[in-house]
Amino acid sequence: MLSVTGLESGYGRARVLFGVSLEVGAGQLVCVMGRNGVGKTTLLNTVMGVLPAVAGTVTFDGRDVTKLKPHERVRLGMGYVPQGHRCFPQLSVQDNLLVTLEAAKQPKQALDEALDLFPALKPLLKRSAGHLSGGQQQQLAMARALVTRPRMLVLDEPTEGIQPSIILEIEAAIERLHADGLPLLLVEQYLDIALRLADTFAILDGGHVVRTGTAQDLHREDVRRLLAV
Amino acid sequence: MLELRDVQVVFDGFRALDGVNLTVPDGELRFLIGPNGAGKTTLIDVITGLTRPVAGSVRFAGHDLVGRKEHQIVRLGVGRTFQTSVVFEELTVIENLDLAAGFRRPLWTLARRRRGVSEAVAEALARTGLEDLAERSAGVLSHGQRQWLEIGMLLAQRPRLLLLDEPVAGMSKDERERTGELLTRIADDHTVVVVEHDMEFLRRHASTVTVLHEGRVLVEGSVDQVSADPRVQEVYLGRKASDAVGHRP
Amino acid sequence: MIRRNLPFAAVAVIVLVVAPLLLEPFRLSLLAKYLCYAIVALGIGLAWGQAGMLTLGQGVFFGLGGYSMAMHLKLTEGGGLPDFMVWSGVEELPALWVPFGDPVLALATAVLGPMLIAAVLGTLVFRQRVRGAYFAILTQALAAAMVILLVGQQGLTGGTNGMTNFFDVFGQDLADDSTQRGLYLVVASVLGVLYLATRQLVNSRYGRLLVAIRDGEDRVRFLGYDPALVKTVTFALSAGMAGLAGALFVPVVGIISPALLGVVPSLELVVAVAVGGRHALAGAVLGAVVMGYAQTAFSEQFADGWLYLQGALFILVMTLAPKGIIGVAERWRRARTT
Amino acid sequence: MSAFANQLPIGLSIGAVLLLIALGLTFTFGQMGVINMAHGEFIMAGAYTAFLLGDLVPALPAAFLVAGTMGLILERAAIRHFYGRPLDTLLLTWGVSLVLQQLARDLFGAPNVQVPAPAWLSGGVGILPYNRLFIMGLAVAGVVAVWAYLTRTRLGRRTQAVVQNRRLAATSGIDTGRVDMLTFFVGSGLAGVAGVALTLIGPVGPALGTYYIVDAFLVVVAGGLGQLRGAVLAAAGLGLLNSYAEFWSDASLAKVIVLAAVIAFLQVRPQGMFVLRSRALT
Amino acid sequence: MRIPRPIVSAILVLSLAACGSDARPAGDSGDIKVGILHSLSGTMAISEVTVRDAELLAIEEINKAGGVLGKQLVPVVEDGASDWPTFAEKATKLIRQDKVATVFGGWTSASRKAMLPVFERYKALLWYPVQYEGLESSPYIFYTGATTNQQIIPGLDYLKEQGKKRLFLVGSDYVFPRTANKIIKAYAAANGMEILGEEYTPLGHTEYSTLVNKVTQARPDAVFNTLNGDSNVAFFKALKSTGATAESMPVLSVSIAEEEVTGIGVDNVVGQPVAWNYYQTTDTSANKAFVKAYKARYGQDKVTSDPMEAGYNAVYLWAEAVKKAGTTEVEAVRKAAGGIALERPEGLVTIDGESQHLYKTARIGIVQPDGLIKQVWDSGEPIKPDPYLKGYPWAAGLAGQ
Repeated sequence: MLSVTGLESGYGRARVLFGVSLEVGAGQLVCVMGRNGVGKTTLLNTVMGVLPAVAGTVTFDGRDVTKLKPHERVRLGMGYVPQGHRCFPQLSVQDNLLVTLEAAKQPKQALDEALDLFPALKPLLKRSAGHLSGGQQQQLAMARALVTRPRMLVLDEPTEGIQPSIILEIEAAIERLHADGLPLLLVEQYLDIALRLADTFAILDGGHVVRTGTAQDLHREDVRRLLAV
Repeated sequence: MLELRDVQVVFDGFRALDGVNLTVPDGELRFLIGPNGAGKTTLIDVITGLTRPVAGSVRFAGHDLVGRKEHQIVRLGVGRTFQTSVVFEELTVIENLDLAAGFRRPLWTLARRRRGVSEAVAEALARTGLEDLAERSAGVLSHGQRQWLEIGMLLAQRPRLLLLDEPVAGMSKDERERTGELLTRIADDHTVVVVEHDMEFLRRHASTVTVLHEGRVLVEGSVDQVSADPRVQEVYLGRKASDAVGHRP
Repeated sequence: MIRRNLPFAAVAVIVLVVAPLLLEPFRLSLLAKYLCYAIVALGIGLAWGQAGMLTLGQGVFFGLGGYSMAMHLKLTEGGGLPDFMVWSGVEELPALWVPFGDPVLALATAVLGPMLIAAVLGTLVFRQRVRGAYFAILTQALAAAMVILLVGQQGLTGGTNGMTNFFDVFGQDLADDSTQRGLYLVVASVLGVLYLATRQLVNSRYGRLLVAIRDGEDRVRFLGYDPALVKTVTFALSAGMAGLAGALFVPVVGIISPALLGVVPSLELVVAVAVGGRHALAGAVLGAVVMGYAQTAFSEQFADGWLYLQGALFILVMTLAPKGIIGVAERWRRARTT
Repeated sequence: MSAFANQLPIGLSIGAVLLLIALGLTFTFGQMGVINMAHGEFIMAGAYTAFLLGDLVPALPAAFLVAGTMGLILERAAIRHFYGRPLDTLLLTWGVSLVLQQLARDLFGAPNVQVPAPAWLSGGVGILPYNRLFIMGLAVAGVVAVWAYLTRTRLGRRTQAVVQNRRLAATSGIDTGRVDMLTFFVGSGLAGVAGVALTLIGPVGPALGTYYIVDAFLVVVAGGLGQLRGAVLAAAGLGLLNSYAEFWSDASLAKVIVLAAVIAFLQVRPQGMFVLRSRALT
Repeated sequence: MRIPRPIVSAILVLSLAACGSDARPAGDSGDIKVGILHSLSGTMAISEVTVRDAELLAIEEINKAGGVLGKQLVPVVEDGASDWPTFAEKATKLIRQDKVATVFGGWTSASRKAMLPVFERYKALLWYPVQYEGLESSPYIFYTGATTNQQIIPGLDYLKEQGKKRLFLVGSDYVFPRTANKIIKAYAAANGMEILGEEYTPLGHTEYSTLVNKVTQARPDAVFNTLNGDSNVAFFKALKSTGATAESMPVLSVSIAEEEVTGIGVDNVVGQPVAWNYYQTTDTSANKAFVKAYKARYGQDKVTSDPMEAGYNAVYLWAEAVKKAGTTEVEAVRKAAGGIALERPEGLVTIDGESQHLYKTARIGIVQPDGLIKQVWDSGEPIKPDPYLKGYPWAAGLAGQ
């Protein structure tokens, strides 16, 4: 579904990614892992076109999207949940969903579908998104990605800074999406979650993919050393 | 020397720092780590006057820092770098350093042209190894060289306390190594606080590590102590890491 | 050193020796007028080009200098009330005017007055970190307010008419061509001296600090400097230059009026600096002279086209050659030498 | 009513004029950070549209389209290359404003023209003539329309999304370039509407915009960037201040007082009345 | 910082170009060059272009009739750009570079004040065609418009005759309204009239609600209006919308002529009185010919107004003086000019050699629905110009006496 080859990018003169290659097959959940600052978010931002790729290609569903703008990628079916439970703080929850849905030219039912996955949002529709708790904002962020009816979802640390009870809900949602066959590219710092969710993983270090493997491999000591202190 | 007591910072209802206590004694090289959003950069912002805490005190060498302007805090001997390096591209390396060394000069003496290289600048050049690039404009430097220049500018200020925010981010392996050596040497005669994620770097260079999590100090200790602490494992690997894995490195 | 000063010396010879010999008095005094504008432009070049403060209110300072000088000239023309006070019904000299009878005080006010006002304004706004566009808008509003204030106080300032009809300056008959030539030489020398002094300043540590503040004010704070103070001082210097230019302008042109210091003239000078090249002091000076000359030439040939030309020139410079004439010339020179 | 009390509605009506001319700026300056000095000339374009049509009511939408289209062209042709360089846009658009003024002079002649007010606007209530009430009504309608546009329409939501988080908007599938274009269209169009309203109180001439541009920016600066309620309050405040200052002194001094008040106010609140607070500090 | 070589050469070229433009060939010896200096751009262009047209028309007519002293007149037109220093600069250019025999020009007092020292310095001649505030008499300026005792005082006489005793003064903030109002106040004091208020607004001001509030609250019998240009539109619109009419509260204006009426909108000023020396409808044979010639030359929809006629007259009066002097030499022309009397569109005008102003007939007119102005009152005979109001005891101490 998504194929990344030899991707290089960075900020200004600072190069962060040095030739990253990665595959997300149909219905697969790939978890990108690594410590802070190894380039996980940069990778996702480059995949989504927020950062320009200095070298390498991003292919989605057989189409080279490397030169496309972010909104064009979204319209092709790449849903994105960026890091840090981002939302439009002064829009209501409903407007947050609507504005995304409309931009992606999806029918209103998409909204209901997304809310089915996150029923906790239903009573909050009129609230200003900025006034939600971090966990609620994260659910909103995922719901916003879903109303575009993506054919693949890219998630950046969806559980970061979220209270445990909601982490479970988010995990459950991801599992359900995965079970429904949606391909997912997930950046996750927490090993336990990755262990439970991922089909395969890739570990980044210093802007390179240093390990790949199945979820089972994550139990290995050398893999864990790359993630913890 | 640097002492933070019960520092709280709130942004729009979000508690970025929630009662941080931190003491950094003279001459220490302290590493500050923690997952994203733990409040590391906010902590540095509070010390340097960029962010005002809603409660708590920040004292440095007998001075209360809260409420002072940024440049006044610098004049007390506190220097910092930023995550993204901001050197002045139109100035040469030496001019950047000279500027940093110059804040103690009275304003009117600045009207003179710079002649020669002052001791502080020469020292900063030598320490950062940028001598060969001294006359080049900072705009042409590589990312790593810019970071060194930034550290050099800090040295030229002759501060007593250096606060470095992710100094090796975006650097190559060789550059990291050089930066590490540089830091160790600087730490010989300065107090240094470094925010850094790079664990390899941390293991090699850190003596004391403070782990921040969700706006609080979680643990403080040596690298080994900290890596062995289950709470640290938990915040890095996930809350139920110990249950799920049942094994600690 | 000699090599570096050669171009300056060449220009100085042309301006100080060749021009007075070749130009007839009328044209020479026009050139003197452009050089007055060039002094203001030099200040704008310092404040905007070097330190990044876009000041759209230099006319205010120019006007303060001009009015100070005009008041002095009005008081020295053989006793009696200035003519406009007579027809405004003012019966005795307002107290505000009295000090301007003294030439030293008048000149000092012309330069120090603007510096003081700039210092106060600068302290107020820069401390609050009002900058960039906000600063530009505020200074522009200041220019607008200044004009209204001057116009409204007819008995004190001559109102819309401003002040004109001066007879002599420091004992020299203004109608005399030799006085005009002398004034020209004074203006040109002042410009030369100020140019050298400003260049020295720009090349000094202070100049480096200005560039640093322009490109990263917040970073400069963490180098231990107070940008507000540095900016205030710089703004005051540029205001002082504008004030001095205004004081020189009055005897050269023979009139000062609110129309010379409002929003539009202030902006026009900024345009001139941009056209010449804002990053180089020489660009600022060159721009003022070129635009001044172009305005005269155009208004003699096709008056209506002037606004088109000015506007179009500006759009083109901003989009195609943001570094102005100097930038283009440098690129051209570099292309030839490499 | 006493003359003093009369100044209250007068102040509000001055505020309404200020608000109308500043409303468009809350889009272009407030939402997009573009200092468009040609905004005044878009006002002028709106006024000339009313002159050409000779009738107020059809002129309102027409002026919106004319001025909006001019803004659109300006944004596409020039301004979009200047995002993030507010000072350069200021100077660039000033060049544009000079050209537009001269163009108006060549097209319509240097003499002022005037648009006859419709008969149903003659007369008034108390001190406030109908044309003033109409302008106040228009300002209220303008605020409501802008508010409704921003919060109730798809395009408005998109505009808000882009302003609040440009990058997030892009990764939500919003074409931010098109939103910029549209925002500029609406902001400039509102200038056109203000221009039509101004024909009710004064003449139409090539320099029309220059009389209002400084005031308009002051309203936005005092109100806080991109803040609709800030603009409303600032306009009303400045209008009242102007009206009472002029009542007690004269028109010239009133203008100076208003300016001094704005500078003083910015000492207290450098970012205007309302500020978007955010975590992004550096 | 090095100045690049191209810059140096650019400056060189510029300086040379600046002197080059001086080398314009002087006119043929068979021609007489005359300067015309009005604002052709900027805010004043609206008014001044029509005066230029009238002056050019006069030159054409004189040339057609054989010229002056057998020579054709060649106009050199310059643009004052509504900017006073530019007027001074262009006047200098006309005198020193083009060496014109005389200059016709100016409109605002400010432009005249700016030009005055130039003409006095070079002993050249300016013909100034617009009514003004008086208190001036330069040996090198001829004033062909009205001074205060030929416009403002007759206007006050008219109001007094109409029984309007309580006045409100409204003006733009510049020298003419301020001086005029001083005279009005002195006149009022001497004639038992009451001044209820005096208000000034900046030039170009368009926000008149507060001022109109002050006016209506004061309930004057009449308003004396010295507002300039654009402001009149806003003022009359604001005034009209309060329900004030020309009957209940007339507004006597001294700066609104036929040309301005269309700009203000006839419906806003219809029925209001104005004070001038000439209207398009003024019933003289010379005027019929002037209006016909003007319309034929510039278009049937054009109107003629007082300043245009004064500019048109200025050319004829100068030509007459040159004929009388037999030379265009300035001092001779000045000497010859005194006492010249011509039948002009406004009737008989005579140059007062002492003050260099004209004897003119004052006329009050009412704005008609067709935009023209109908005379309702005149002073009967030409009034002797008295720029310092020496002949009016109540004006003693007003200034300059």
